[in-house]
Amino acid sequence: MTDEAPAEETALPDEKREALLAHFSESLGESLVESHLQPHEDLWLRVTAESWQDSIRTVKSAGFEYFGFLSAIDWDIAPEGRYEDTEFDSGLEEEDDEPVEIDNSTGHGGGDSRFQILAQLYSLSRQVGLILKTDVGEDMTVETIRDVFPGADWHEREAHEMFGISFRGHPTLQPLYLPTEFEGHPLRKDFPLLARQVKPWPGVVDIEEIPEHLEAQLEAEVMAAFEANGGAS
Amino acid sequence: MTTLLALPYWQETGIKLGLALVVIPTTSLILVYLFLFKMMAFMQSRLGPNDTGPYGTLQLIAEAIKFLQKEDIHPAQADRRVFRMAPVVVLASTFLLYVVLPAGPDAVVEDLDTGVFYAMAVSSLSVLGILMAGWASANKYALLGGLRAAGQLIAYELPLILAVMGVVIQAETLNLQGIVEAQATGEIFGFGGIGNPFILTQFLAFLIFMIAAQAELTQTPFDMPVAETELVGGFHVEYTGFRFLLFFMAEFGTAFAFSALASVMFLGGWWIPGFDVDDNILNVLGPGVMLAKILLVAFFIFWVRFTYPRLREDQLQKFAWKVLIPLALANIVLTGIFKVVF
Amino acid sequence: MTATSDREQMAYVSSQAADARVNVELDTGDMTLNIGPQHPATHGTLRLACRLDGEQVVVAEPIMGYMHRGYEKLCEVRTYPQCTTLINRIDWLGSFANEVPFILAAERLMEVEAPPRAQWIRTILFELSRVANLALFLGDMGVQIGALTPVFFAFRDRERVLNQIEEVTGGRFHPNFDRIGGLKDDIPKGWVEETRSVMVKMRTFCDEMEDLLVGNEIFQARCRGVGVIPPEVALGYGLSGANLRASGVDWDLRRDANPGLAWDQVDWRVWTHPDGDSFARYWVRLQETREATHIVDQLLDGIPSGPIMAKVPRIIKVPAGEAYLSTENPLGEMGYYIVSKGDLGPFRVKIRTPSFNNISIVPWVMKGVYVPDVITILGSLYFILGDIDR
Amino acid sequence: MVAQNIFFGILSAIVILSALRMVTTRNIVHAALYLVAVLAGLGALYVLLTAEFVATTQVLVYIGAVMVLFLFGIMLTKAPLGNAMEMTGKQWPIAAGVAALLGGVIVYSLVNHFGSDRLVTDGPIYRTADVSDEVFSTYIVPFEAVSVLLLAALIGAIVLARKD
Repeated sequence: MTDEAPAEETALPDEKREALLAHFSESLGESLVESHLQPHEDLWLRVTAESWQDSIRTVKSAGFEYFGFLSAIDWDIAPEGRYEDTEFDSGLEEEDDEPVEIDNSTGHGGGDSRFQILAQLYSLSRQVGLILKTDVGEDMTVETIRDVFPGADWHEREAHEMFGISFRGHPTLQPLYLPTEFEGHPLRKDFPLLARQVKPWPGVVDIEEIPEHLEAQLEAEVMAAFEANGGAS
Repeated sequence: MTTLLALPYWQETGIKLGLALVVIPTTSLILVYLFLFKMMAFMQSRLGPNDTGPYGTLQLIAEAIKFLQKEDIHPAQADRRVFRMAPVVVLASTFLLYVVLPAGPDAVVEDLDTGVFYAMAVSSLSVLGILMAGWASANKYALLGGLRAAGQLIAYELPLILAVMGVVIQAETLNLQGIVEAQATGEIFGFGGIGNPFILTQFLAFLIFMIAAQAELTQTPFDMPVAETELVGGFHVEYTGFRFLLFFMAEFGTAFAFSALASVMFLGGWWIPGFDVDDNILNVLGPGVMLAKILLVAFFIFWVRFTYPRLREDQLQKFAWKVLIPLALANIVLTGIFKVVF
Repeated sequence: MTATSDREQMAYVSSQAADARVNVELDTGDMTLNIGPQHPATHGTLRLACRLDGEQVVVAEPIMGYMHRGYEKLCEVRTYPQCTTLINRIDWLGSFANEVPFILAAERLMEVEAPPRAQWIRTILFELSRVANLALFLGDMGVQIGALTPVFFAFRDRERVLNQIEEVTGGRFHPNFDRIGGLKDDIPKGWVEETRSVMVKMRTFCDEMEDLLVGNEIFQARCRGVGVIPPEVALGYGLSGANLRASGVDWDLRRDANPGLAWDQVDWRVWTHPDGDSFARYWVRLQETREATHIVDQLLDGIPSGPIMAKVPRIIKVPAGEAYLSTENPLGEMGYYIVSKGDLGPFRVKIRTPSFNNISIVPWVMKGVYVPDVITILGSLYFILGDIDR
Repeated sequence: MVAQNIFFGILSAIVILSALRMVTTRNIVHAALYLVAVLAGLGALYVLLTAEFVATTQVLVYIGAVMVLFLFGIMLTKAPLGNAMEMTGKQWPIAAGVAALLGGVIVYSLVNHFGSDRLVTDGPIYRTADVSDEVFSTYIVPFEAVSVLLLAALIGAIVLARKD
């Protein structure tokens, strides 16, 4: 039980993570491509794909011994799952011939490739977490970190079957969830969600914009309820 | 002993057989109803078995109908003949046990000279049926269960017999009626008011007998052969409907028989203090007294069953060979010494 | 999944089931035993392919995916509020606790904070689902090693906790009660007193379990020294929750990385056990259940007054960004890595479930143990299938 | 004595048929189970001869212990379901010859020795107590010798089975 008062999220500088960032920009050296610090929330470090395993080792030796998870992100333009004939989906079919367009401008730590691998580690002594990222190149291969963290074994298998990313040095990249004969990589953005194509998702209706003339009225209602609740104990 | 009625041999045998055929299912039903439905449901706060019909009496019928209407399934690769025979062999062992159980001075199917010895011998027959069931089911879990059962029953047969030896030495007879008589006419250091129930002088033997019986009956904490969470039900995993019911009846029938053996050997059987052993009244009262004693012993068997976790196979074997058998041997030696000295 | 792949999956499953039967010959050497996918001890559809030498395990390889529902993909085609419906079904025994980290992560991205009253009630419900979840474990562990009675007690007493959750949320298993910015509703009148009396009953239940199992020699003989996981191995595999703490690692996200819930407002302690065996895991969970009832008791005393919902727009659009947020769920660390592009729904959700990491240690820990110990270890690691397969 | 004769006939038929099936069946577990039937039938025959102690011992030792160990061993090592073709060896004519010879010798010696003697039905009945009295007085030396021999065998088995 810590006696710290709940930290005011934005006001105080996050000294703990800033010190970490400084430490790692030194120890990782050229491997560190980019970093992002969200005060009091998390620290992102993007390293080069070649130094992936070494970077993980370096970070581990700095006290980040607790393995959280490993996964991947596909930055391909998403069809957003609306397999319906809306204006949103009309542009989809032409995409086949064009080179894959990626947009990872919103991702923390930036990136240049469609696929990114990320791993989350904890330092128990510092009580702080850290997210490492790396770009996956055209060959769709990165080094395995199974030798550093045995727990990464299954996570890499999952990333392999779901995204088609290979992990160099991983002995058993068999599918974990999917049947052996399954073709395709379901978590890629271009993998169609067949059920959604057969039957449109009724939930789409829910998220339609509210007509403008009703918005003000609804807002007032919500506010009234909010005020009314405020008095209740 | 006086004979109550003088009947021709075949009539007497017929009556005895008919009685046995009625008594055996009834006794197992009594145990199932009383302990499995009532006591267990009460102890485990389960509502169902106390709620079906008046006082939950219809639960038994419901269960029986449920089992009888189920399809009799054979696994595709099973050895059919052996598969079908196995529950019958197990049940036959139970039936044979009942032959020597005395319920009164004359109320016994066959008063064998070597009653205890006979009981031990036929109780070991059930292993055969369990092995048959395990092998013929063509299922790895069943086979493992059968093998476990065999290993366990062989190991616990020994302490069981050795525990009985103490009683036999003290009673100077293998005859179950003789053992009852020995307890009724016996004295503890000169005091004969309550006879000499061997539970007092052979308490160690009683403990060993009860533990070994628990293992013979494959009840928790020795229920590895049928452990659901490990072997999914062990040797009877592939059995359904009536054949499963046979196993079930055999299990409870044998539990009843072992409780009866324990009450005959350690609690004085059908004898009530204050009565003469040859009293004809005991032929009428005896079965009731026996039943009360049997239910008392069975209560402990099932109480342990519902309360304890399960041992592991190697722990079970270690317990048998390193604890129970040396203790039983020590008991025999001690009994022998006392017998000679006093 | 499509109908074809469903059929394929079924064919695959049934071929594996046929495999469980004895083949033509059986050698004393090696034997393959499939524990699961339909096995009473795997409570769900986990399959352990074990190579046995006699009754000793040579290799045990968990095979799953029989229940994989693709939640990560499905979340990508739903709005944020719709996602919680799916998320409820990950660890179905502690459903409310599943919603919290997702909602908190979304709130973090939106820079919204729920009012204190909502945070307190969240914490109370979170701890109640912990009690409900762990109570079942406490009884179920008995069944795994052959004691039938504890599980019935567990079902009986868990019901009381579920009733309390139901009274607030309307759902016993899948409350779907947490909202971005607060909660759907306030607690009903009289609920605080009722919950307090339920917590007293749950402490009695914990005492019963202590008498029935922890103090039992056979239970100790079966669990002590079985499936020992040293702390460094536990950290490397990313074990979390009681499994980690039973290995002597003093780490609890409620204390060490509190995302703003009310845990730091009350007095409680983190339990650890140095042994790292099955017994230690049971013991730690027992203490945690008891501790959770104390936390609830204290929280009930000090629920602040105020609104239960922050001011959020009716149509929730989460600003672009990434956030990882995890909480200490009944099973361990449950976290959501949300990638948002400023749309109505998440762009990518990575669900870090505790059971996935906890079960990934199985091949390591099950080398050379006996078949009965496989069950003990599986039981003590405590997994929920939906939590592995997502 | 009619009932006894009828039962003797039935039991003998069961024993002989089971014995024949035991050597002709192609399934090793079935063979073992037929052997059980033979032994059980013999036990029943002992009962007919009012030798209940011998009968019980037969059941306890042969069926309860020896055959269970047999089956245990068979199932633990190699128990194919269905028939195995290599069950009958090439030497079966020789074995049959030996069996026939042995049977002939036994029958000859029995007939030669007892001829048409009949069992004395109203003579003294030897009970279990008499058997034990004999064993522990007249035959005490051979009994003890056999015990020591078995003990030696037991220790030998343990020594052989130990790996270290």
